[in-house]
Amino acid sequence: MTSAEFASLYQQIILDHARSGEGHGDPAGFEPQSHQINPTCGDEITLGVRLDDDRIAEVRWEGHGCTISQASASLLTGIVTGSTTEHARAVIDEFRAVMRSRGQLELDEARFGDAVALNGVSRYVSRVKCAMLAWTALEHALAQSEV
Amino acid sequence: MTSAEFASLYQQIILDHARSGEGHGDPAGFEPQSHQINPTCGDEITLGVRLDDDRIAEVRWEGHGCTISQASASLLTGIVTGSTTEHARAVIDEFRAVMRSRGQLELDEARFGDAVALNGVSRYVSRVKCAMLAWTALEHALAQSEV
Amino acid sequence: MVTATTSLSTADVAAIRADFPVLAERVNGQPLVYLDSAATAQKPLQVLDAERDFLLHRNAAVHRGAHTLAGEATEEFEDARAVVSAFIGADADEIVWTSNATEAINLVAYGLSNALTSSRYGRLAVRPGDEIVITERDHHANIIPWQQLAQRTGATLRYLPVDDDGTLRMELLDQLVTERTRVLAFSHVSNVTGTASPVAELVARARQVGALVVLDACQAVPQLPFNVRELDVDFAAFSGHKLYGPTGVGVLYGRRELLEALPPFLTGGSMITTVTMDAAEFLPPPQRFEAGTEPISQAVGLAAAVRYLQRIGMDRVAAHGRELTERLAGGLAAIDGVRVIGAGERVGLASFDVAEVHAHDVGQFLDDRGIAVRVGHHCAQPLHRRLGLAASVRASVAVHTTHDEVDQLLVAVADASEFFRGSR
Amino acid sequence: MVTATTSLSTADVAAIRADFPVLAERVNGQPLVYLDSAATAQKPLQVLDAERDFLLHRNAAVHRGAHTLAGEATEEFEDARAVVSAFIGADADEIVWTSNATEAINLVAYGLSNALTSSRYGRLAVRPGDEIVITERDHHANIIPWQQLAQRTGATLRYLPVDDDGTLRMELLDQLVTERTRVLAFSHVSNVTGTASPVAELVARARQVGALVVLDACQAVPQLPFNVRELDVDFAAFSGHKLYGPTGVGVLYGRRELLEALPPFLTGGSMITTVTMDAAEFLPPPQRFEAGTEPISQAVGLAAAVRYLQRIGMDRVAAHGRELTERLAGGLAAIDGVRVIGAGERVGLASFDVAEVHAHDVGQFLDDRGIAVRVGHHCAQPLHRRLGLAASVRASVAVHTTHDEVDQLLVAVADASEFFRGSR
Ligand SMILES: Cc1ncc(COP(=O)(O)O)c(C=O)c1O
Ligand SMILES: Cc1ncc(COP(=O)(O)O)c(C=O)c1O
Repeated sequence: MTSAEFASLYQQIILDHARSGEGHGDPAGFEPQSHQINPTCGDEITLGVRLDDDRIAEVRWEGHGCTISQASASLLTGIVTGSTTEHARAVIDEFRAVMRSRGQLELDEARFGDAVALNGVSRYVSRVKCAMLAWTALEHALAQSEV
Repeated sequence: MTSAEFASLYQQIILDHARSGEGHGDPAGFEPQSHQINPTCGDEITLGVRLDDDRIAEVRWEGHGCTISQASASLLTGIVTGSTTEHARAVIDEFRAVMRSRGQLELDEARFGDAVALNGVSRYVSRVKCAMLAWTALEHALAQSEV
Repeated sequence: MVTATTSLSTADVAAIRADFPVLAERVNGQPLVYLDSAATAQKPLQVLDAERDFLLHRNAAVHRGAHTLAGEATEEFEDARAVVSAFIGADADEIVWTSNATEAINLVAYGLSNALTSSRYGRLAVRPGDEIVITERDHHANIIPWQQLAQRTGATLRYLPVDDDGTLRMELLDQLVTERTRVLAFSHVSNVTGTASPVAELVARARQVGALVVLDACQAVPQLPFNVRELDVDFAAFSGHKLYGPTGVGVLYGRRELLEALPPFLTGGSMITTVTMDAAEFLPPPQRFEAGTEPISQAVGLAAAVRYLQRIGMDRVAAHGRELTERLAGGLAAIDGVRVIGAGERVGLASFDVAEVHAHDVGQFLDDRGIAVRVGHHCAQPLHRRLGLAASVRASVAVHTTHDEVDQLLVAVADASEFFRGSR
Repeated sequence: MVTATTSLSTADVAAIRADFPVLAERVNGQPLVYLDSAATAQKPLQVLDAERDFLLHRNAAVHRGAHTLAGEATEEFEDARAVVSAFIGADADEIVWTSNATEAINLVAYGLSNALTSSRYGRLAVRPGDEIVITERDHHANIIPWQQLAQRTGATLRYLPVDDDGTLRMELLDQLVTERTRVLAFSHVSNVTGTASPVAELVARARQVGALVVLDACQAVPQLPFNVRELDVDFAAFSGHKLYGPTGVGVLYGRRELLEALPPFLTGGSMITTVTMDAAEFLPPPQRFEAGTEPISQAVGLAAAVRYLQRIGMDRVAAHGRELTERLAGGLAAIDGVRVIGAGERVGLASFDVAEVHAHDVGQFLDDRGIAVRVGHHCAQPLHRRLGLAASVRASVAVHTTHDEVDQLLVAVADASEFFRGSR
């Protein structure tokens, strides 16, 4: 009863990640932190990072949002935990480029793993912000630690 | 080289009145007075009345404006001088009704005399304000004397 | 004696639908079911044609030119004002064209602070110690302009709270609206609950204390016979684009003596009598409030939309809306896990929450079936927060909506709930 | 090396005219000669078609909805922003949609006083003792908003005077624009004289003293290649309807860091992040300045107008305009009793006075021959007063204007002079 596009947007892996929520929890004490809002729907995330030199030792976030935004936060956590902040920034840029490509670009499986399940989002302009929410929060958090 | 409509708007009698300007002169000392502006073109008139009980003994006006507005002031002066203020008010109302009628109504020759030459104006929406300028000034002046 | 108003028949609606060609198109392979008219309405061909015809044959600057086209354009533009003002029971010089309802409300709010610095228009000035009262269920367009007015003037902003189902707590009215209240602003029909405010009671209290009544009529005018004299409000605002007309045009109604007492807001050409380098003298309303070149063809388009509704008859439009909204709200309430927001009769729309499923996900599921609804906070964050929600789903009906479309929505919502909750 | 730009050939103009069907119509039995584009331009079919196509197939509320139509509408709307901003050399997030140029200038003027009551946006606030400088030949839209700003804030308004032919008295610039000057606002091309201001000199002086430059670009953008970075202005305003686009839409360009520092003007939906009953947090520019439902289809129409001009090429548009305006101004000056206002090269228009004949009468005479010109003070009373005139006649050219049309005007003006002066 649902179309192929819908099925590709809401793949099982997305539904699973939205439920399991890797990194989900109170980020109190995590520094740097960032709070982001999606102004259209009021969805929010507070995401904190524990750094170990230039490495992201741990990511913790909480908030509320749709399946896409929750799954995206969970997938992000898996991807960047343990990586250098420099790598994380590159990954965020790449993710944004793909999301904004209106279906023209695809995420690289080597770098994004399961998160390639988010590829379908880029065809839904109004959902790009949902997928970007956690990534923008991480970007802002890391920007604070730069100084 | 000009159309019949144009010729009816700019009849010789209008051109003559615009030049002769019955009542034209400095209204200093005339009370009541009113100053009116046509905001589109900046045309102005200051019109004063000398009353003799409830009769309009004399009308005096000055200002600058197009042929239609100048001729209209001149024709107005001829019509209302010597009449009662009540009659003048009725004549103003009638004149306005005709001017705003978009060519549907005509001025009554018995009451308006030569001013029937202004009939053509009502077909030119943007010129109605020109023709009305002096009449509005007289209306405002008379309204002041009512109190 | 009240006679039951006939609604629109199936044949009527079918004929109306032919005026909205987009309704015959497909979205995601499914016929479009447009249930988002409360956000913006689709425009009938009559509106598109009127605007195009104007632009093809009579386009010119209005109130400024002396040439033939300018005269014709001015006439048609002012005819539009006459049509739209008559539609709401106002005189032609009591409506001001704005760009939308938001700007209309801002015009009043800025006018009340501009009155402070203008000796000629001091009467309406809002000052420190004065109070402005709004409601907790207002649209942001009827909240933030008043917050800003309070900030500019030192006045205090208060609000009438709602109870757990979004109903105004009228028992608090007398205590909130007092002699200090200068403005009482509220929406006629809530764009979230779809329920109407008790306008008569609110107006009566405002009259007792001498407060101005500003009515946000955005959701009422497209759905109900609407008359500013019967409602006895001081100002009313609505948008063209929700009334089957173009974007870029809105309407502020103002009672004549109040528009006369209000200082200008936007300033520039076409609203003055005399300008020197030091000062300007302003025209009477409505021109005083219409600075610069107007939304000319948009006003013409809006008048065509109003004529379109008048041909159908607002009584029948309202009856049709009532039927559909009852079916909609009743049907939603009957779906397991669905909470319909608000209580009482709804006008043209219903918003709801599906337990454990985010509004965005529901919306996406519906979109996959060609059903367009609105998801989010609908520019009413305070109300959503009060109701314990971040976002909701809103379905709204229009003259072209069929019973069958409502039923399609109901089935799809049940399926969406099943899909997302089943997968948990 | 400067290569001479080719202008439009007779064949080019003939092809362009086919896009403007009104030009084939008759007025008072004569073919329409539309020389009033500086008031409002006629719109090519490409613009009407783009707007209608959007409304028929993709109409929806933008930035709000999650359904397919809303997504498509948002994309097209934001594409329009990209097209129009690129056209003036700005980034997409540096232009704000307004309802017209007048509102764009008001937005800046109100922003500068709103900054006073907003702790977060205090940097740009205009205060007592500050000065605002405009020019004596500005349009009311670039005079009255600044008078009002001065009135709201206690700042002082000064102006750069013109000499007897309407030229800015640049020798007074340094003395008028000082360390106290916060804003220097002026028109790029005068809508009365048609002459351009020495923008580079004015901007240089503003930079020396740290004043903001606000450019009224209404008459420049339709006639000249226009680039905000090359001009190095802080803000620029223009209207869609003079650029062959719809009414109801205008553009404010603002340098990114200034838009970021400017507090909101109109407030309401779609410009916030968080709203409580007490306070609101605002989105970054341009959304912060776009409250409520945008002029959506109008922005789409304006983008189509810009694409239309880009296909012709602004260099050629400018060359064509230059040719015609030279012929126009030269021809008028050669008519006995005609005084052409202003001195120097004119851009797109010329205004004139016929000795002893009122502008309204000249306009009516021309209209009788199907020639549409503007008569009056053209929203520039101070300049007219300075030049000893109450009103003047203005003829303006467009991409569709022919040399022959200019010649028809010249003959008709000579005949009008003869008709009215002969009768004296
Ligand atoms: C130089 C100039 N500035 C401002 C304006 C105002 O434009 P609008 O009426 O479209 O706001 C105009 C046109 O009327 C103009 O020519
Ligand atoms: C109740 C209500 N008020 C105000 C508005 C604002 O209307 P607009 O965005 O057209 O200014 C809306 C619609 O968004 C509304 O539903």
